[in-house]
Amino acid sequence: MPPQTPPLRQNTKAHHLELYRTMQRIRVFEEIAVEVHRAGEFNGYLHPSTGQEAVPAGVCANLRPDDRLTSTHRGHGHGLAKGADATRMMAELYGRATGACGGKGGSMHIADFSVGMLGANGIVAGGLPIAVGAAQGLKLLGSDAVVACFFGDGSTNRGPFLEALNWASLYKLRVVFVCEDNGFSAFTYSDQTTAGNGPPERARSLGVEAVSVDGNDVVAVDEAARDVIAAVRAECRPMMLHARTYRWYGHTSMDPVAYRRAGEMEREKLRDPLLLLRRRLIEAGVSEGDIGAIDREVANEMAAARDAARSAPLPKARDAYSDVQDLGAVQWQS
Amino acid sequence: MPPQTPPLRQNTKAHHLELYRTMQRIRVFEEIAVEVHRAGEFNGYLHPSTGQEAVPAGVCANLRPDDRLTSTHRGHGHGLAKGADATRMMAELYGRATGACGGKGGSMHIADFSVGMLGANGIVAGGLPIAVGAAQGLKLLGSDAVVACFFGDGSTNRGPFLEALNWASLYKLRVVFVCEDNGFSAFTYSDQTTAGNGPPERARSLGVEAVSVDGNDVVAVDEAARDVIAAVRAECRPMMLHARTYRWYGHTSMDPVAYRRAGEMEREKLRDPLLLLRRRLIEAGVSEGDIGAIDREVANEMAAARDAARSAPLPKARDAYSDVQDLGAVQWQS
Amino acid sequence: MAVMTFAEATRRALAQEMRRDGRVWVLGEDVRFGGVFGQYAGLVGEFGPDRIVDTPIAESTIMGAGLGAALVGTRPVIEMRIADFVLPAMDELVNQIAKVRYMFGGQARASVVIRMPHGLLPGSAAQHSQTIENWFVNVPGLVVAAPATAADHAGMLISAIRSDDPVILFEAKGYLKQKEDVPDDIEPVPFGVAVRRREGRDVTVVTWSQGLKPVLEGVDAARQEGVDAEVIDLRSLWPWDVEAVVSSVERTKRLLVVQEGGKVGGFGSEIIATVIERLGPQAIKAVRQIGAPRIPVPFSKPLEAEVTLHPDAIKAAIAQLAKS
Amino acid sequence: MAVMTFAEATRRALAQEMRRDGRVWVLGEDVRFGGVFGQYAGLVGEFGPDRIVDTPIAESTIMGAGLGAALVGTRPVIEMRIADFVLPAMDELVNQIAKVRYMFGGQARASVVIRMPHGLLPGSAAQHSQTIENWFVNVPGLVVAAPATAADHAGMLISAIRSDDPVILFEAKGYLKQKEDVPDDIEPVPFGVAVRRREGRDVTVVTWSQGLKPVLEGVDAARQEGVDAEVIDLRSLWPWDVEAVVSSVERTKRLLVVQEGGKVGGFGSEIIATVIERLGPQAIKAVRQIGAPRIPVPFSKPLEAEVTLHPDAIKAAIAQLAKS
Ligand SMILES: Cc1ncc(C[n+]2csc(CCOP(=O)(O)OP(=O)(O)O)c2C)c(N)n1
Ligand SMILES: Cc1ncc(C[n+]2csc(CCOP(=O)(O)OP(=O)(O)O)c2C)c(N)n1
Ligand SMILES: [Mg+2]
Ligand SMILES: [Mg+2]
Repeated sequence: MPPQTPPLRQNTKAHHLELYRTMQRIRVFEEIAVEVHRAGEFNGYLHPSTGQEAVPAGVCANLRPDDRLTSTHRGHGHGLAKGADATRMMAELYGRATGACGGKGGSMHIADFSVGMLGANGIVAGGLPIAVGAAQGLKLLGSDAVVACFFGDGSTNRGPFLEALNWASLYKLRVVFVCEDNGFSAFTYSDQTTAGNGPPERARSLGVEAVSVDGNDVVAVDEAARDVIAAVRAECRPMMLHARTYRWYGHTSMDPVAYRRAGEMEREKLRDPLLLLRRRLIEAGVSEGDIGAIDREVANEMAAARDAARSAPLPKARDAYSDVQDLGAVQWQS
Repeated sequence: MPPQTPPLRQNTKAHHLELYRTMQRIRVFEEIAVEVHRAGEFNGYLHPSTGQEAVPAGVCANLRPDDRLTSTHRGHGHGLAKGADATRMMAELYGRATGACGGKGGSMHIADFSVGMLGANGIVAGGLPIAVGAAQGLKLLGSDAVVACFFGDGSTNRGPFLEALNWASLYKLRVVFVCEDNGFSAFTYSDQTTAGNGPPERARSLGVEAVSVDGNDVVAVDEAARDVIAAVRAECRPMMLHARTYRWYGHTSMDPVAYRRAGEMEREKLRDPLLLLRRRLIEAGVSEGDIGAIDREVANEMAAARDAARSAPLPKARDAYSDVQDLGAVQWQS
Repeated sequence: MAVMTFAEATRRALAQEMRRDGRVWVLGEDVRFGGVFGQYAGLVGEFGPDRIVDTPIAESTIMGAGLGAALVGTRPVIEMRIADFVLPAMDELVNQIAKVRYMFGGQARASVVIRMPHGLLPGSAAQHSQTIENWFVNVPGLVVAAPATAADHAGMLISAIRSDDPVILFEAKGYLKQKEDVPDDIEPVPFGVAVRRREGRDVTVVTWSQGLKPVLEGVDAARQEGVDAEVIDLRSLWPWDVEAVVSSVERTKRLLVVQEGGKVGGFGSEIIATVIERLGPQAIKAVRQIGAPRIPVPFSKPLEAEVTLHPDAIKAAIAQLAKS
Repeated sequence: MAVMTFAEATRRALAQEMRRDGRVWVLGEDVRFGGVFGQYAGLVGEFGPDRIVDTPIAESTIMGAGLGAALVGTRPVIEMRIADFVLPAMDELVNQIAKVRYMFGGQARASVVIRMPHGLLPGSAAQHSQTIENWFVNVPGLVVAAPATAADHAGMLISAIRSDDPVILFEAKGYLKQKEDVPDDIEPVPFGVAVRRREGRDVTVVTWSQGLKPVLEGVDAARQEGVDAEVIDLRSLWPWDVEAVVSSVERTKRLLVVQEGGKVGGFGSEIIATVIERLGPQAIKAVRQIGAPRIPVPFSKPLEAEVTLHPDAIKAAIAQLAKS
């Protein structure tokens, strides 16, 4: 065990089962979403994070309810792990009036401000400047809340990455920059478009300490995140948590990943974060039955979310005109 | 002497006198420009590079005529050192028809494509993406020409810095990123807005090797640039040359620099690049008379440039309508 | 003539130009993969990775590097993926590309093509659906094209590549995977020349890009009811064919502008203002404009319908104009 | 009443609001120094460096961080230095700030003020002189103000800070160091309410921002020659006071729009199109628009004069309109 490993939680097993539940919830939510999306139950873009569940699960287990989170286009896991309601999220994918955004956003713009989830983002690296500003605002207000800023490896090639890390470092802001390094930038391998030695070195060059972790090992992510978030909160400074992981589906649910390197998926399946944790739990003496119980609960929860979304009402045409702006809003005409 | 110092030039003395001449030309050009600008002979912004002359002089001494250069808002030195005609440059400051840009650009947009000077830029960091694209184009065309990309320390906080360095590194482009680190970002000390350990470390994190040099010592700049440019050209890869220097005037010619730290200017005057080289030349046996002869020639050249600019014709109103675009150009109506 | 998708038509046009001129090359995200609409499918095989260049996700530098490469004499085709992603590249496009020739007194030419699929593609929501052509019409130095047919997409891409001016090519995102007839030899299509898609004497309907299909439907329906509307497909917005519009309105005395993008601050207002200034208000009987209301593009279908052009509404507007 | 520069008037307004509400703060380059026009002079002394925040040169993040800070309940004033520098921040402004409330179904408010000094300041050339208000009028979610007097600059800054909507405040760059009367107690100035700066019955002249001074000169000169023009200073472009303009044109039957920025694709066309649609062409006798030709702003004086508003030309246009 590396020396920086924190003392075990009071009830490690229960905690790990919670991590398992979070990951399983993300997994099943997205499997259902992909299935119904492919079946044409709703349209738009759907970016599944299947295979990457350990990162949001491990990080968000260490966030307080008043901590904030900024997300990406691949944001279902971030929302669920931060505590957003699956039913309202699924309804949003379906564009329902009961959706988290009343149907105005869809998958790519899911947000749940009630749990500090400040929104998915259709713009790569779009969340980085927002995250540092949120942390700056919180600091000004005297809060010690942390902002977890999730972003992909591909987004480290956009300018806002540099600007935001420099910013957080300069003003000593409580931001955890969580790099979900899944190896892909849409339909291209990130190593074909990225120079240098990776995100941690970029972070350090901007004065941001960086920690790397196996992003498929939720226990490792959890423990690293615990340290990182504690340091960020106590020392009031940003840090990066760099998590190597892998994207199972294509860039979108419709992408057959014809460009995937041979043998890669097979290898990666063996490193399924759920598989790894399940094995560990069993080794630690958790029964198949306890795990199966969680699986069943999650299956029921997500099936219910889907059914609720299916039967929920669509918004009315007039709703298109609300929440644009107060001054100068155009009115709905039937 | 550090081990990487290259063998002396065939005629070091003559070469150093040429460096002296280049620096003196920049110095006198800008002193005149500041004087006549303050006297109201033309308007607009004027950003003098006085105190920083060693960087363009030392770098451009190692560029071929077909090498290209991108510049900044503080670009007089870059133009002169790359071989642009002082008379046409001065006329541009005056907005004359005979100016390098026919009066359309002024100081902030001086360019001389005939010597590979691809333009000053009113946008901080604006030149970086252009430089890497120019290098990519040259590579595609089969040329081994190098692009010298000048930029200030303040611009390393803008996103294009990261994007362009990643880009050059990725495609193995012949770009020398010349960071003119004068300590200021307009009216603010750069250290107040910049985190991390400086531009070289940022460069390295993007796979770009970086060399630091005393930017007030033109001989050091010249020798470092010789190595760097040779490596860039031969090995077809980007490098950074980071030159520490100091800005004597304010951000613009009108800025009294009320914010300057006490004692700083006095200390820096002792590190005047012209003073340093003059001392070195004298130590090497060059006579005061030889140096004085250069000073007189330069004084005459620049006074003549000013006089020519003063008496040159202004453009005609109709000229405002040329060089906008071929298709859909609006026509001049008297 | 052959039937093919819009994307395929532009792919052929591009390949043709790349064969003709070795200085032409492409830079953008995922272009080796074939581009998000298949516009580049297979081109890397023929032209190699130095001319079909996969870039980092770095729109500012995609745009700015395109300019730099043009300044040394190559002819870059800059792929923006969708128009919304030009927002991080506005400095490079507006402050640099549009102005270098002018600022430098004619020394530089920014001979680039900027491909921007734009407009509605169902379910794409607020950040992936924007139609912002009029901003670029407002920017001196730029040519702005917005074709509506597959043949025009291909032909205008050729003209854009050959043009020494920077050309923005707004491609109709919703049409790129649809099929139409395209000539076997793709000819350059000029900028600033509109096409009359229907003749008529009662009302002049002006549109472009994704306005065309709903307009034709609406106009044909109106014709059934005895109103003959003339349809002018502008094809390019700068330069635009003022004469074609003015001479039609002179005859019909009634003008309807139909655009998919937002009506407020859109190019439709530019057309109306120009025609009014040219002909004088008294020469015209009635003017109307149809365009999206001033709301972001929402995700959910019944909401999205509010920013979608409906042939019925167009037909109704034609009928109403014809009566006034 | 006291006489002071525009910059000083806004400085006082801002200080007043910062005293009133501890959540209001400023971020931008060189603001501790006092800002490039002195709009922030001395404020760091009163409010400290955590509320008058000097930022890196990083417009994208200045804009985006302002949004983030608003999302957690502070009220940032985002200083862009000059409008041209918003170009690197367009994504954060248009894709994020303008849309968060809508995309997230009302959960978020982007209560920010974006200060953008714009327009001509002699000798500033192509990249430091742009007037691009109409782009933002085109963007749902944004309020766009463009005042012309010192009192309106100050009063609208107060309204902008208090507004829950994101407000773009285009400040008249060329006026910021000029002096005018400003009330001792600066009151909020509402958006969407125009002011009649001259009464007249022959021609309606609509303008805003740096259009106002040359318009008043031209109108006063026309009055000497017997033509009475009414001058409407819009003050804000979205919302804008359609009723004020329409009711004036209903009376005068003649409309002249004067804007400093480019006429092609500018807000002037929006005004004309709106009035024509509202009143019908037949209710109007003549319409004209004055604005800059579609060329970048050049440096040299005789060239710059071509994009500058001249009172003589305005007077001549008024006289011509009155005759038609
Ligand atoms: C500014 C911008 N450019 C391009 C895109 C298109 N796009 C969406 S996701 C994506 C890949 C992002 O890669 P990464 O950041 O690694 O996230 P991942 O998809 O791997 O989770 C791209 C190119 C976009 N949404 N925004
Ligand atoms: C994008 C952008 N932001 C702000 C400015 C205003 N500005 C001009 S020069 C400058 C300082 C640049 O500092 P640095 O890059 O170090 O160059 P230096 O002036 O020191 O030579 C600033 C902020 C600008 N021109 N462009
Ligand atoms: Mg990725
Ligand atoms: Mg500097």
